[in-house]
Amino acid sequence: MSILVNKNTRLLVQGITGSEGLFHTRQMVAYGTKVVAGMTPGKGGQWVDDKIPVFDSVKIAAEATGANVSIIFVPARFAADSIFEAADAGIPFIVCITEGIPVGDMMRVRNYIDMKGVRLLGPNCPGLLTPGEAKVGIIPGDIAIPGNIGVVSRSGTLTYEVLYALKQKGMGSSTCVGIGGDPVNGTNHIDVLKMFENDPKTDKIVLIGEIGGSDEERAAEYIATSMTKPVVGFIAGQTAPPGKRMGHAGAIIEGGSGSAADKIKALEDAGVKMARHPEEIPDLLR
Amino acid sequence: MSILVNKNTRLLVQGITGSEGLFHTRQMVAYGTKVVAGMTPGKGGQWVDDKIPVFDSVKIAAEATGANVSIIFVPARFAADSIFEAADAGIPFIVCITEGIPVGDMMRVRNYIDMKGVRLLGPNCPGLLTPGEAKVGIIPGDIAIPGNIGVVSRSGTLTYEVLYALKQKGMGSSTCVGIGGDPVNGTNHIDVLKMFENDPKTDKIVLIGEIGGSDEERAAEYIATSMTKPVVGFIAGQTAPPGKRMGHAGAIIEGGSGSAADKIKALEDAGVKMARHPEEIPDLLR
Amino acid sequence: MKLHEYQSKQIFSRYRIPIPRGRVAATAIEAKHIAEELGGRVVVKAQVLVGGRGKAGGVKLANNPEEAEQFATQILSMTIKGLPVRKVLVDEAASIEQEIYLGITNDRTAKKPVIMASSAGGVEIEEVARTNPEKIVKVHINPLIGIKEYQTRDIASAIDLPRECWKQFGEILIGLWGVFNDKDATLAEINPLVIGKDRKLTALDGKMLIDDNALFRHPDLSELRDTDEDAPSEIEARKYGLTFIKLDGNIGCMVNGAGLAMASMDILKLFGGEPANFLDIGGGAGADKVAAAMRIILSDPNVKAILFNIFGGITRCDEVARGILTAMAEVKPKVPMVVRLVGTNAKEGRELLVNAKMITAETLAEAAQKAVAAAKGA
Amino acid sequence: MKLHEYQSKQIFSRYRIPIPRGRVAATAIEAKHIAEELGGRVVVKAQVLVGGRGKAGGVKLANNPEEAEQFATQILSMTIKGLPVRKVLVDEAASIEQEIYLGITNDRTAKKPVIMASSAGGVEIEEVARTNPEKIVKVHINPLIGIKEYQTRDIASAIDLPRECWKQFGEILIGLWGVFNDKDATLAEINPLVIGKDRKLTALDGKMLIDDNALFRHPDLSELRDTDEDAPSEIEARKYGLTFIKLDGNIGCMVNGAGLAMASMDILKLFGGEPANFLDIGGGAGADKVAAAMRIILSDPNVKAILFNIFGGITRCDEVARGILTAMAEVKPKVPMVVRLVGTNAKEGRELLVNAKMITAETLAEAAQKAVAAAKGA
Repeated sequence: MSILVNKNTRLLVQGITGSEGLFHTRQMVAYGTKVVAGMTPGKGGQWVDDKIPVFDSVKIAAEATGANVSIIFVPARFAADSIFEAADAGIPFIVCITEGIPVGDMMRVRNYIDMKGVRLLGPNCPGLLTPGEAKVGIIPGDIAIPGNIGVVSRSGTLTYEVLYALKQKGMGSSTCVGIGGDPVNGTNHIDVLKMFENDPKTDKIVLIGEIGGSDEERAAEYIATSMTKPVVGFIAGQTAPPGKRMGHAGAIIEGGSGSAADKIKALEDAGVKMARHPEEIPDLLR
Repeated sequence: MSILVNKNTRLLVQGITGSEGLFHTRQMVAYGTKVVAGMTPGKGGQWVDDKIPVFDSVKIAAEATGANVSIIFVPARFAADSIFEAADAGIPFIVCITEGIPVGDMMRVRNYIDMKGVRLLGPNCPGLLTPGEAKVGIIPGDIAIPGNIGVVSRSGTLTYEVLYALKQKGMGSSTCVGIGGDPVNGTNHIDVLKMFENDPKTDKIVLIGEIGGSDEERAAEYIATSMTKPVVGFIAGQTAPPGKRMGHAGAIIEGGSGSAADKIKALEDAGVKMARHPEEIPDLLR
Repeated sequence: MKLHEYQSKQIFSRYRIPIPRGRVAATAIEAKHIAEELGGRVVVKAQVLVGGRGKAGGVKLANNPEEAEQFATQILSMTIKGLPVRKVLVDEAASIEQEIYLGITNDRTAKKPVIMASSAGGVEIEEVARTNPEKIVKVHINPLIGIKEYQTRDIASAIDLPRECWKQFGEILIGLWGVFNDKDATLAEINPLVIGKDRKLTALDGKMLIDDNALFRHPDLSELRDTDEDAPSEIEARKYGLTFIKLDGNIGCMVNGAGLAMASMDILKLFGGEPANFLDIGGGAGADKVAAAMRIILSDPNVKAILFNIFGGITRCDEVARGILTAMAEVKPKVPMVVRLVGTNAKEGRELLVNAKMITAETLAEAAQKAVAAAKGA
Repeated sequence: MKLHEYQSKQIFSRYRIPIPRGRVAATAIEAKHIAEELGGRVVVKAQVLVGGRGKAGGVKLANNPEEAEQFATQILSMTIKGLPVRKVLVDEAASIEQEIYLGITNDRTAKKPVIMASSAGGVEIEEVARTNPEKIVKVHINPLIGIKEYQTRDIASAIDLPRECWKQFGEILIGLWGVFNDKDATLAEINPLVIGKDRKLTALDGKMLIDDNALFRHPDLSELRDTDEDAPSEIEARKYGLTFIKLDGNIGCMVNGAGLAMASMDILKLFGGEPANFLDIGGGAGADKVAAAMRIILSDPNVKAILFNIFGGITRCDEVARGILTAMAEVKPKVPMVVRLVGTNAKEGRELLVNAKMITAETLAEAAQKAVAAAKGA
């Protein structure tokens, strides 16, 4: 087992013929992910690497190939439309890598997909990786090995750093989920923690947060009240000055709350062992 | 028993201080309906006839009085907002009498309340009447007596004509529901037929339709496949010229379908006894 | 409310839908000037609010300004299906490679606006629906989120639009949705949407129906109402808030409620009569309104008898009776009148009419039979 | 992106939100002319993109045009929180009976825009939140259906607004929602919204933040960007698509990814160092971008050492190494540099840098410790 993606994942790539989409499609295929279809408007009928059929529409692609997960690599101004398209086509799980989607678009998207019961991961996220089974996103496949540690993170390369540190100590992960740093996204820490709590292959969990918002504080509450598995945490942004953006739109300290200190305290109070820097995480998991 | 409204109905009147709202509130109270609250923005704190408290907001009114049904008498340009307000306040059943609401407003309303699981009757309808228990709307109370006949109709005064004809022959009704003549409304014939089919107090049903749309055709299909109780029907508009509006926006013959002849045929094929004019209905029910 | 082609296209162009260069003219000489300005060949099109103007000769291709003037003279003197042509649109002639149908209307069953598109453009969509229903692509729009770009591509693909035109088509369709939604239209239609030899898309013809109930939000559109399309009696009725439709029979009808009004017409027919009109006085009509209604009915010389069927509810029968008396005093009708009053204050109403020499009836059937007999006897 | 008060209020007024009569001036003499035009007393307000201008003396009430000129002269020579005042807004003075706070922003937790209103207007909402949180009314807007009129009344009622003002308040709030939604704002705020002695509501001050990610939809707003608010190095960074924020420490940082960049700063601090900046080169940065980033870091004279922490993924370590070499050849840096390359093409990257006399590290902790030591030793 594992969560969200595995060997049975049949992946559709929206924006497959763009340079990013194509590069990562090849990486995912090389990893062993079943990429069954691609979609680029106006390019229907083409093939990618003579193996993956390209369609003009998600609906037609899903009907033709049985795709059950979609990943989105289209530019920000078209990304919300791509999520709507996938949701309307009946894709139950959508991963959006795209960075820089207007927050107003995401509000509409989120309220709509909630109504439809569709799960979205991201946007502005590295996707997810179930080592040895499926890589859906841009997390480098070779930095993680299969294991019993569930990883959930708001960050991209910081997550790689953690996976790499785990691998250096011979520790592997069940699934690694990058939820993305945008203020309005599809899946948050709590959603993933719940799935890990219920996943028999996951024994321990690493939670990586950032300043801004209150997702980690709410996760802390959930951990305190509803989780049995041990959690190790790290929060980035302790040295970030208040009121300045640190790249992610979500990482703004909002009126005193959302600070690294508050988040660390909330998680510690919930029994989470907090690392001072990413490379401390493996030791805390022992 | 009966459907939708009964002795336990606790009614809130939106637009209670307007002339129409006030007139019909008094009629409903005189009939015995439990009118527990009124709502007119800016008039909160007043009382109607020293008995019914008036509030500024549906939410506050519902919380204070336990209202479980709302009836709307506000002018057309404010009516959609009133439905949204009632739905957002958690009122599960809303009756909208108002005529002339833009169809675009109703599309948004309908798609929204469906998402929320709220039932709407109307707009542009006379409301409903469970004789002897509750009158929620403008159907004159004295033209119907309690009985075992469920009546569902798209029309207003035509319904009164039918109820009156039934009463003249000593026949009474369980509940009489006016679904209204607008092209986009909340409750249609099928919805009400289902409720009558499941209502132990209803033994026979009268269905009154009009030209336009395909609500009656769909009702016929439902009757043929899913109903055990006998249905008598009448369709108004056999002499209406194609393409002309007959007052109700819904009563337009749309490209050959929606004609009286088509509807009558569909209902007859479904085993419905069709009256040639309203006063024939009582005899067909024997 | 219907808009003229030129009005619809002006609105379209504000939503960045490409339309041909052109302007509207009320005289032939204006039409000539416009043709001169445009240069080259132009199309002169009658602006009337009925279909079938092409077959009636209301659309002509002119090779030069003189021809344009000549055709405009002809067309401006025409009457198409009873409507006088008061204006012509002079548009530059288009090069046409393919004609597409594109429209948005409301689907009452789905409770959503629906886009209809077809590669068989240039003919009426009802015609396509009859002959080639499989050629019509329908896609619903969720009114809570509006049209999505992907839907425009799905439609472009489904009607086999050349790929190089998808982007333009998408922009046009999103524009058309903007028109439909912002203007409270019940129909916004481009027919034909043409692909030119240069592969550019242009809305050659445009049609819009506006929801009358939403006109309070659109004072600018209300001003565009062309009353030509309605019979004078219908315009007069609208003034009083009455819904009146003139028909070809000889029994005038005054009823409260649309459904009951239709049922009353139907029963007249059932007993061998022919209604002269549909007339709904609405709920709660007072004496003034009733009197106006009666004057409108009596202005039709075909009317040989009148049936009043009033089921009192909000409407009070005594008020209706007072309106009848007022109107009778004024217009002194010579036709027999059958009156049936039931419901709120029916007794008082009947008492008021006791000296008015009207035929009374208890049931609807009786009233209808008496009216039919009266009309035949007259 | 922040808008100036006068820009925000101009947008508000297009949405029929009443604002005081007034205009913006770049010189004191212009300010005098505006005051003459307006007649009576005026308020001269510094237009700078920071809070607290009132306390800083950037807002003055002038009794006549001469005073307006005099205050404008003063204010236009001020620098508030490091920002020079380049323009003043000259508004007619208002009669104030009550001050209200009204704003719309995004609630990331609820995933919905939220209206905030308070009868305690005129002070910063953060201040109200700290001292009188119960005075702030919050109502969410469902972005699929937009604001509803009833919500404006619920809010008016909750902040105890006089009933005679509800209608005006509703129109203003619906206008503010229009502004917020149409302009992709992340904040649209009126503070104070004043009730005058005549019971009329006026937006006395206005503030808007626009979502940078949505500026592609708003070319008109993009043009309004005032770059004064940003340090020159941040403007330079934006040109190259880099996210750069200047800080007060002495160790320059170049990292790929915002989270990793923050973690790298944190670990420097943990080992006793102070970061000189936040710098995210983003994903897939090429040599050019890396070179630009390095130039920007080195333009800060405080920088005593640089830490490069690159975790290759989409970003290729050899590309980053090439960028470093390019920049070194150009600017010939004299500070020690610690480089850590992991992931995609790390080996190739390290090989490229072998002759560059850089300090290398395997782990992040090692890299941070070396950088701290280097900065202290320098």
